[in-house]
Amino acid sequence: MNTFDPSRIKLDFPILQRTVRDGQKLVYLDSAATSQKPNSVIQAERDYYETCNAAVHRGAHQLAEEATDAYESARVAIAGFVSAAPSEIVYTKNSTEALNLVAYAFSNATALHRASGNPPQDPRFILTDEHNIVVSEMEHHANLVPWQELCAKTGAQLRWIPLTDDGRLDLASLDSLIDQNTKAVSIVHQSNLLGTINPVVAVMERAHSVGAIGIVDACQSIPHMPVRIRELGADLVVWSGHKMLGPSGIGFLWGESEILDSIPPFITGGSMIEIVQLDHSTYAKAPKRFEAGTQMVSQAIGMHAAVEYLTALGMDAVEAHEHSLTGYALDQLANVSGVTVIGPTENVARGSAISFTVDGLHPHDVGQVLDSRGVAVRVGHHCAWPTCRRFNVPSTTRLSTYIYNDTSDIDAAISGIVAAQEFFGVI
Amino acid sequence: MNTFDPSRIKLDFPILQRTVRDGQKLVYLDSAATSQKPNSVIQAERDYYETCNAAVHRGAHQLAEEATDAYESARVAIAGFVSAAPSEIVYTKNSTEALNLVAYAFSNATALHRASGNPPQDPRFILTDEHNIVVSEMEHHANLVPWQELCAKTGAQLRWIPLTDDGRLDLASLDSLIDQNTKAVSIVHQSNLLGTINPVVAVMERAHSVGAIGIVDACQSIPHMPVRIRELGADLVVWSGHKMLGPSGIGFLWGESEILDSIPPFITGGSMIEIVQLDHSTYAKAPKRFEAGTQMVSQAIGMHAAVEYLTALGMDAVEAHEHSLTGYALDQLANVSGVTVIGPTENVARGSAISFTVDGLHPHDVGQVLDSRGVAVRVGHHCAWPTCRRFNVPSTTRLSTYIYNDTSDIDAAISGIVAAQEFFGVI
Amino acid sequence: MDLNGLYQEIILDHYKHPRGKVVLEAPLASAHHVNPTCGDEVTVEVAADDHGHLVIGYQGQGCSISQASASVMAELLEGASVDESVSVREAFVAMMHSQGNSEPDEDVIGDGVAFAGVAKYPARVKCALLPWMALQDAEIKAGLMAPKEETR
Amino acid sequence: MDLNGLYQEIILDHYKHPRGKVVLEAPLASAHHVNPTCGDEVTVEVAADDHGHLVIGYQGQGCSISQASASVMAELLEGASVDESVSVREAFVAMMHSQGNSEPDEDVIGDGVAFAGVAKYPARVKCALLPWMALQDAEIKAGLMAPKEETR
Ligand SMILES: Cc1ncc(COP(=O)(O)O)c(C=O)c1O
Ligand SMILES: Cc1ncc(COP(=O)(O)O)c(C=O)c1O
Repeated sequence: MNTFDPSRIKLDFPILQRTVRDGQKLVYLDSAATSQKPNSVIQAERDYYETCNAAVHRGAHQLAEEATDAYESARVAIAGFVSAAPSEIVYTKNSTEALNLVAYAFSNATALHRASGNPPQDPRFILTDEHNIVVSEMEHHANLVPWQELCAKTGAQLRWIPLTDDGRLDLASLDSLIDQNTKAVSIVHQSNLLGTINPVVAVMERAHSVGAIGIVDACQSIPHMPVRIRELGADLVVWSGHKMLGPSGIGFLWGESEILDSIPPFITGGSMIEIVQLDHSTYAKAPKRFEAGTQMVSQAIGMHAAVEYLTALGMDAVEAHEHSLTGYALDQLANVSGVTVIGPTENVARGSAISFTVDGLHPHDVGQVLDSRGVAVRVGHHCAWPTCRRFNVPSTTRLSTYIYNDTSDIDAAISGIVAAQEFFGVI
Repeated sequence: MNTFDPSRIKLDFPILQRTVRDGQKLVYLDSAATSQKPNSVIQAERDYYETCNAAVHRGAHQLAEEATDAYESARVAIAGFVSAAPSEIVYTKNSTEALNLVAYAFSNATALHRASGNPPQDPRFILTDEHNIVVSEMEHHANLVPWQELCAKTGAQLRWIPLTDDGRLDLASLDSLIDQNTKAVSIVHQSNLLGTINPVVAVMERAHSVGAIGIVDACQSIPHMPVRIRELGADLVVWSGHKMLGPSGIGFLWGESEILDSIPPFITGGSMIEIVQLDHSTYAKAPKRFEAGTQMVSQAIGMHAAVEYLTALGMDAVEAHEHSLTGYALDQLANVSGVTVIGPTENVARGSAISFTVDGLHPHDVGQVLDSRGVAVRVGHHCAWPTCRRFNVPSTTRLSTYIYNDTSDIDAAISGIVAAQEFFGVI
Repeated sequence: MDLNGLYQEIILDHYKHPRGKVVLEAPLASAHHVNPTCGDEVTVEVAADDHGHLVIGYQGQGCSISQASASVMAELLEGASVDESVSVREAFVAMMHSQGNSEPDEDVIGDGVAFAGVAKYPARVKCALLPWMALQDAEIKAGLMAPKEETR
Repeated sequence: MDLNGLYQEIILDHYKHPRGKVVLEAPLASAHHVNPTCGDEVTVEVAADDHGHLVIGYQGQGCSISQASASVMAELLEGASVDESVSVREAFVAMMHSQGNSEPDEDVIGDGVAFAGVAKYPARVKCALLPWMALQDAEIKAGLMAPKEETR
């Protein structure tokens, strides 16, 4: 295997060759929001449109055959990337849709059950106001708001696993939080704000011990580390393509076939049916059951190229690279007076998203000074507003790395932070 | 204005230069399923990834500014294409999602109302088993199955406007079908199977006279004719990008702001919120309210190029071109013995999708013989199975044209049909 | 494209002159399968004679491939043992999933070899398999064979 | 990039030394606005003196732009008539939506001209507008002006 060389990898990403803010080199440290795309991904989409664009699973002509084949080969590759079977992978538009699909499994099953009980619904998805759903205090809004809405619709109660001061799940009360009335437990694998990597296996085990469905939000882990999906111990796992070199507009739901086939349809329409009568319909099995309408075909094909790119690098190497870069960044940040990292400061069970505040400066202003120097970071609550409140900050500045970053990018961020302190006269 | 020249237009579509089935010229007559994409659309997506890919509405850095600007400029262009205001355009992954968003407006409002009544829901969207929903017998599954599911969840009744033998809406019983208990009326503007263009204004007027929400499925009309969206008389209109030169993975919901803002959120998560607390959240106004998660940004930008391409051709010219091509195709088909057109045979209030059967031949076999000659058509029930049943056919063969087709493409299809008859020995 | 390779004479012959397209008097079980894309349907009925050999009937409507396949299957498996039907089906399914790269054994699948060319057309593979999957289902329902995971 | 063009001295000065950041004793109404992206918040309170002139107070937390904007606004509009506040706001909003291509009138918007550079940064425009939109809301709630459609 070649040694891991971000400076060579960078050459595969056209956008990283551009300059920003009057000719400065772009230092992209916002990959936790969305990653950049290598040539091969951009080219795969283009090739698709130039050679075999057609509606999939529908036509009998050669283009349709080729498009269907490319679309399904992509599923095989994406499944392989996480050691799953292709039939267990559902394409969605993003992980947010995937999490909603899961939350709607409960509200739809409950509504169908209450209305007529026909077709009969799987009791695991039927809720009453005696039941509860458990998330954590570090969830992305995508893994919080759908559950709030579910609870508002069914009367079920929402509970949160609290956090410790160093940004870890506080599991002391896990056994009382997750009880006999718990129907779903949905937890982020790696926090996009704190960087924490959670012990999802233990949480999923507790969920299963009370018969609850276990869900893992792997948006920030699958792009950054090797994941054998069954080893997470969950029933359902979601993630997004755009955070792992893929195009925008595609996300994934993985589930055991037995579970997926027990979930009532979410978005209904063409291609997900078995037989349609005027007054009622029957539905295909998963994954088709959840892929109504004309699908994101070019996006699936772009994703195929993305997982091939990552596989060629080796996910072990990606993880090792990011781990050392994270250690370097944490060390450098510790050297800047006035900087407080929100989240684990020890480089153990933590990923590469690092949130911080700077005394006397608002995160937005820090981000602006960094931007003025060509350094792209994210500021705000990072769609995890309750997590900010837990740490008594209105927002943070976050730097997040990926395969194309190296220590010089971290250095640029650090000098930007110091420049911000100087500009605003706080040091 | 230049005269409309499909042979010149064809040059803008790389895929139309390819050959199929051992070196034969590709004759693409399946645009009702999905259209092909011109260079400018493919290039727009590529440019986006190569120059300003970033998460929109979230970052403070230059890439995020540029991406947000491109994303919102696309909305302005798409809105302009149908004479709407940008704030009235919601991006979805396809029109199927858009129709589900609308159907879920009713099931979610009903569930929230029943559970707690807090926040209070708009009574227009609250259903009981006394209410009914009206569609037609020529709906695409995307405008049928979501309403079936809604009825199954709420106890409401589903009703259908029947069809005449020549494939038109039979409006004789409209006033009894749409009654005081009707809460929604959802009708296709142009049928993808029959080609019929429906008098949606009259149907929407009747819907409004009883206080029902009026919805139009414009998937097959907006790509093919000039549409000033308010002139359809509907409250909500849906259509897809991929059928009008745009990328896969993007669709649209148009609605009056007053209506959109009365609809409870559908897919929830990041970017659609106002304030998120651990136990509840408040939501942004439309269109953001319905655009949770990382969006289909490159797809919106590709769409921008698509509407610019169509605008440069002029939608009046597009409509005129297709109208004359449809007339030519109907005439030619009438000359082939054994061919029966399913749908209007008169070239009045009809679009360019033409379904037919051939005596003694199965539609699948007709399509296969056409394919063997490089002619790509669609066979099957075209996601309108109940419409097939209405006309006592298990399926049809369908040819559908667009801006890049000319009479030579129709001729190729006609000789293919005759060749199929010869091959199977039915003439 | 080689239309004759796809629609071999045997296929056209079975399509025009279907064998075994009968309704059984006392079926043990029947299975109705539909291709959700094109609406093709086939209903396969099974019974067993005194020696435990298969008695097969079917009805259907659909394209030449699905209907000829049903006819070939009915002719081939009428009077076969359940075990034979399983191994013939497995051979036929394997050929259909070979994308046209297999050397089918005429001794095993008889007229079924005519479908080798169909395996090159993914959209038609489902048509050819439709009656075979329905038969499998009917055999399971009739208690003639245990349910097992097989390629759909 | 010209950091000094964005963060003009006037802005930094108002940020560090906010004017009018007070809690009113008897406000007629108050409005709490939040920027949902970054969590910046401002609460603006209004009252009217005996002549119907505005009395303004505010509290807030957020970036230099949003907080300096609140301070500039409070200083500028304290004691103004409601009509004046409307025309000043309209001028300020127009400048912020000009993408940096306007010639703001210092006679109308006073220290507000310092925000001309901010208009070039779309992500910061919302920060600058936050307190102005809250004031408008408070004026409407207080019955000082009729609700009207204005750019958000
Ligand atoms: C009339 C009509 N409605 C709805 C749809 C569904 O569109 P999509 O598959 O893009 O969601 C289609 C196309 O497939 C259509 O032709
Ligand atoms: C942890 C986590 N969950 C969910 C999401 C939502 O992903 P998307 O916006 O692609 O739907 C994100 C990213 O925004 C995330 O970081």
